Amino acid sequence: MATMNAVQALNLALSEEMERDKDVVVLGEDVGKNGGVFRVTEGLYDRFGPERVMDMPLAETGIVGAAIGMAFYGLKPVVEMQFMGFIYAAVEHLFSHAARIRTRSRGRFTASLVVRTPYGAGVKALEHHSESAEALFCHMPGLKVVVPSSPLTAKGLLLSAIRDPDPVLFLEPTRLYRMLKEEVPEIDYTVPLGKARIVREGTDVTLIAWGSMLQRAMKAVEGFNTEVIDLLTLSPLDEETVLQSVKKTGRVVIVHEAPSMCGLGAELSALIAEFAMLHLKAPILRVTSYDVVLPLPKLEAYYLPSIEKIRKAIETVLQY
Amino acid sequence: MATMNAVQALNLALSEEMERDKDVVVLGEDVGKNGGVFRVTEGLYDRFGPERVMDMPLAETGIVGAAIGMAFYGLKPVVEMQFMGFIYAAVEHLFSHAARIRTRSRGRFTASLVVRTPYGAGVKALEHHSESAEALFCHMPGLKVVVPSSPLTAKGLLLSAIRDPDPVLFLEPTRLYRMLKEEVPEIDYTVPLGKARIVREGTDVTLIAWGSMLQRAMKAVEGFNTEVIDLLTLSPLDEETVLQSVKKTGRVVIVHEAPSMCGLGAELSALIAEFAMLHLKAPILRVTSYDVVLPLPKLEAYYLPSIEKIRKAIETVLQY
Amino acid sequence: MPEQIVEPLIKRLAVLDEKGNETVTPAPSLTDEELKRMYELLVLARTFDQRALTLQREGRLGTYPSILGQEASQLGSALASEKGDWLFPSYRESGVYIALGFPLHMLLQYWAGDERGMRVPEGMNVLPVCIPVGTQIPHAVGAAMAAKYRKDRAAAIVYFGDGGSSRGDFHEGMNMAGVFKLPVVFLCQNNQWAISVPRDRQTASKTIAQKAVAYGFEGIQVDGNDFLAVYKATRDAMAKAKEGGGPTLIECVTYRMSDHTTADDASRYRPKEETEKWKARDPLLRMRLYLEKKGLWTEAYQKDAEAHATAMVDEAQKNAESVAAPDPKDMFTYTYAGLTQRQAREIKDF
Amino acid sequence: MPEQIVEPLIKRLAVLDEKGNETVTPAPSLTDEELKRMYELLVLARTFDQRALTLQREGRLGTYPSILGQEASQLGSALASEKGDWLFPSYRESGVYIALGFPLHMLLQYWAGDERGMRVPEGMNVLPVCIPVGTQIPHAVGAAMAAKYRKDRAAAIVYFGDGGSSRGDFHEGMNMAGVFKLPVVFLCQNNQWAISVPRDRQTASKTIAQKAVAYGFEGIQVDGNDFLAVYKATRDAMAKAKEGGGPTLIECVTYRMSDHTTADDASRYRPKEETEKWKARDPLLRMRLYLEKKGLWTEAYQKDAEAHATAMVDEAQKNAESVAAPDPKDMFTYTYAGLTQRQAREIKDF
Ligand SMILES: Cc1ncc(C[n+]2csc(CCOP(=O)(O)OP(=O)(O)O)c2C)c(N)n1
Ligand SMILES: Cc1ncc(C[n+]2csc(CCOP(=O)(O)OP(=O)(O)O)c2C)c(N)n1
Ligand SMILES: [Mg+2]
Ligand SMILES: [Mg+2]
Repeated sequence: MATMNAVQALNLALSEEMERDKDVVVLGEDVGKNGGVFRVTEGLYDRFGPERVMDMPLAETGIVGAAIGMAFYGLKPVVEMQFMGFIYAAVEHLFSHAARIRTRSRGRFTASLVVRTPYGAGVKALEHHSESAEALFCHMPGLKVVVPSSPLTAKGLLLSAIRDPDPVLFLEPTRLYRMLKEEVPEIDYTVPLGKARIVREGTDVTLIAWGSMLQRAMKAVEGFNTEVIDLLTLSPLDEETVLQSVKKTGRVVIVHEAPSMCGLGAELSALIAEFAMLHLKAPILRVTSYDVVLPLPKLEAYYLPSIEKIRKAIETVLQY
Repeated sequence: MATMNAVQALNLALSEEMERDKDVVVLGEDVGKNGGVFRVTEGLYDRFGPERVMDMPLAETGIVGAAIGMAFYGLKPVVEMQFMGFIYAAVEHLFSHAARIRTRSRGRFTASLVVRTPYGAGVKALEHHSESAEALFCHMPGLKVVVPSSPLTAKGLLLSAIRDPDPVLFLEPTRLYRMLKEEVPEIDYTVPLGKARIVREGTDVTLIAWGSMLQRAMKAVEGFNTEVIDLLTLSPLDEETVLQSVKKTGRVVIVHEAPSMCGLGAELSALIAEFAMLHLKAPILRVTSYDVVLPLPKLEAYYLPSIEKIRKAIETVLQY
Repeated sequence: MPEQIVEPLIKRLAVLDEKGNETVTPAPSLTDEELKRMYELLVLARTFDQRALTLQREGRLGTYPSILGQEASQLGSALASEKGDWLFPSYRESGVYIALGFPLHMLLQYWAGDERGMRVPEGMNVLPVCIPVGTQIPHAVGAAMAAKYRKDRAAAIVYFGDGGSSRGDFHEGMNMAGVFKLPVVFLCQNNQWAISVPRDRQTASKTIAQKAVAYGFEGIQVDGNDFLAVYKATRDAMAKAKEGGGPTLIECVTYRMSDHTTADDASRYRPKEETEKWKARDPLLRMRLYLEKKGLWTEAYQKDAEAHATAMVDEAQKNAESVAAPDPKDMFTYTYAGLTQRQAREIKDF
Repeated sequence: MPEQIVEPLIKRLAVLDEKGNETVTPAPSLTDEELKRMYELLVLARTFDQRALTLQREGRLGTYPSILGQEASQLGSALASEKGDWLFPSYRESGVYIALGFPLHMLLQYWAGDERGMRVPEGMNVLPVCIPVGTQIPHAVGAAMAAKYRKDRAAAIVYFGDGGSSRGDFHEGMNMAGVFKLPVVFLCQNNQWAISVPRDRQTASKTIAQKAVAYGFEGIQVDGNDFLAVYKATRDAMAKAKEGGGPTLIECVTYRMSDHTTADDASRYRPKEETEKWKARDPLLRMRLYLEKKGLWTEAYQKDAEAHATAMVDEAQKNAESVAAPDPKDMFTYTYAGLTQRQAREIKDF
């Protein structure tokens, strides 16, 4: 067991799985000799060669489109999208093909592939390098969306994602890449898709977060008797875990980095407002970024949900 | 005043506005001689010539990208996207540029343009011809999303959309194109963006719908004392109108054609669960299509929210 | 006085002239039996296509895109594929499915709005109908990458139209195929129209074939109404692909004789004379004249071929129309490999 | 024996050799004063660029992409534009902004993470930095359509890299420009690398210039480290564009002397010798040798030019660093023309 950060844990998952399964191939921009701009694919090119670790021309539509074709053929492509801000060019292939080929062919063809991408703000990056657009992909039936929140979950979820028969969008919180270190077993373990985890038990409030916001949420709940749910898989949602917790606590705070309007927080709130309404003691609060275009670094700190704002939301629901 | 259907009303809006404002140009696939596959641009090519009614090569990314460039220059492009299922290739230009150029340039450049597209199922069409993906665009700050529900609102909203300083996605319910006829004034009137309308007053339940589902909702409420809100603009939301109604009725049913997961219904529910919770008498119900890949015509009728399902939801909330 | 550095050449291939005579290019070596089988498939494709139009008019199919006039491009290329090859059709490729022996009743079932028609039989490497124009191109490129990675002796053919060549997918896919020297054949049916947009408003290049110059591999123009030319060009390109020679772009110059689909009315935008002119270039007629010259065609043979085709299509129609209605639960079954928690709740409605 | 039907030719243009001597192509007609002004702008661009790198290392700027080695391509082309023309840069175009007289302190402000740096002065038709590779291409095409529609005597220039040529945006934009014969110049700075991906893994075509063949207009390759060649090619292409002669693709063959950006380490993937080799082709050196031969350059002149450039950049830095912090409310002010109901609630946090 070694202590490692998320970049190392993801790298380990990839190299272990490539060792185990010859069908797994990696493709993207700068994933070869350069090892990816965040070094998640470091060393894979030397170890597995250019046929399995493919530097592609700069063309996100085509990269994801080609990965889909590979998956039709029977390979298990793992695409690296350099930043989530550049995934928009690939939305058509993800929505119209990856998500639908199983339906279209009644199961004869599938698109078992993973698109990995760093996401989220807070690293003082250029425009388009800080997107948190998970809700868009959660709205499309046929896609799965997964977000680890630590090195341990990163490795276990990536292995599950690669082995999953459906297309998975795998979001890696940029801010956490090197922030936390954790013991990560160098054995084959998985964290199952579709299962949320309760990171902290509590009885007064249910706080729901994921990925980039989990650390902040954990700091914010200090001193409160708050249950914290780390979703891990955003779509399909683990509704049972959420509803069970809310029925216990009766109060809900949802934290995410995307703007509130039509974010995943809205879905969680709606789910609760339909199926746990009678257990609620307070309004359901969302703590999100503002409903504005993502600012450049000088204003970034004002944009993101702060620990203080999360604490205030908890205090507010506790007043009921 | 003439009686006309939505296609005619939209056509009238376009030709009137092109007459008034030389900066308005129309571009898209088959919008010229063919007058658009639904004939919304019929006659414009003959009247205004190929310089203003431009048949473009088959390239949705480039069409919307070019429209953005025209808007930078000072024109007011109105793009016809042939079906909403083909807009995904243009998502990057809408999200990364149309929505952000005002922020990026601190107001020096803007993207005042309209992308019109038929949307919605129920016309027994081919795959990808029945999308209802409005929620995706509502999640992106900087874009506006507008949906008429009748010939009268179609004309008035389209005129507002063209004159709006921000980029507007204008969704035309395919099913309603020729279904309803209405008196539509041949004068310059507008329906303001950002304002919902109460189509029917009531005291027991607030039913929220838009576009393609409004007619069905209106049939479903017969015999109930239900208030019906037609959103008209989906983003930015007219939160005041929604909250005011809910505070009066205490019960909510939201109807939409998209799948439930992260649909706009979730946002409405979350809005209410945060700001009108204490007035609620019942869980907030969403009546939506199922969370599955859109089926082909043979199963389409099972997919869409039926009048009966809407009625059942009303009855359910009335039980509280 | 700038220096000249690149001088690519684009060629046009034809085997038969409009009267079915061999031109300078020798015909591909095919036995009499093979030639007759191929001609019979052309007849079958046309019979099927005409039936589909009839069924649509009777309200028994949904929107349908006719292949009339494009049979040689479709069957000539698809018949040049071998078992193990992968085919990526667009939506106007009934002829490709028919060439591969795809069950005819399933084709009808699909166009009647039933996904089960596109459950491609195991072992047949053809993808379902792809509606978003051009998007199938990168898929074929990916499959070719996979074939190369697995060292399979297989190549991919991808079908698209003149309109499809305008999409970014075409560019990105072609470019990747060039960079990786992939076993893939890009088969453009330039049928002169993309709904109402004529070929010269789609691109200013003199040919579609010359677009291959941008990607460093060969592009060739072929008379797309000449079955033998299409067959030869595709067979050669597929062989080259499998030998590691990389991709080829084949432009089949052909014509969409019908409306775009049954939902379209071409008389709104297309001069009638143009269509008339192309009638003389009918691909079935040309093949028939060729067979006749070779002593392989008689009136009786034609009648037989037509009767056989009609019987097959009758049978297909009967089978398609007697299939039980799909189960609404299928919507849930095929969205993911398993049901989600939400779907498990929703499916109870049925 | 297929028939040959298309024979496009791609040419390469150079005015000066590496020693600053005129080659066969005559130099564009520029007065001595103009030549000196242009050289001084090259010096300014390099001074600015080096300062930006220093500031970044000191933590006073964010990620910054150096233009070292590409100054001739950027300034040579931008200086060939006229008032009323529209320019569409990517993210690596400090030289373009500088050529147009964009306020230097605003450039620094932008790269320090402040949107206000990209509030382009009124009357200056240059777009803000565009980060998503290639996406600026259709924008330029749209602007050219607008110029044509308005009958303005204006053309657009759009900048992108070898990497950018792989994107669908390039294809769709080029194709539309060809179809509508638009007044737009596509200026590709082929600097041999797209981060770590070398030019020959980006596309298999021998040149980027030949990609114009796919769209029916002219493509030309230019020595991108030869200021006069770039200037001449762009000026001619812009003139042609305004005369209604349609678009041109110009490939400037140049080299990215630095890391991709300050966040990159090129030693991980790029042979040192390659960079060394290109040092001899420094675009400023070449222009200097040319001026020297014309008797326009002296050591003292060089010192003056550098001192003047340094003073301007000092001033810019001072101005940039003394600007007050942006108001968080700006986030709301510029998302839409007006506040939404939700924003009106949210902005109360400030
Ligand atoms: C991405 C996309 N945009 C628009 C359409 C609507 N549409 C269907 S076919 C067609 C024209 C296609 O022309 P072409 O590629 O030449 O193929 P053809 O129909 O001639 O076979 C259009 C615009 C579509 N299916 N997909
Ligand atoms: C659409 C998109 N994909 C990926 C990136 C990340 N990225 C930034 S620059 C770059 C390489 C660009 O190479 P090239 O076009 O040759 O321009 P250069 O950097 O050499 O000037 C990449 C991959 C991006 N900015 N946009
Ligand atoms: Mg066509
Ligand atoms: Mg480059």
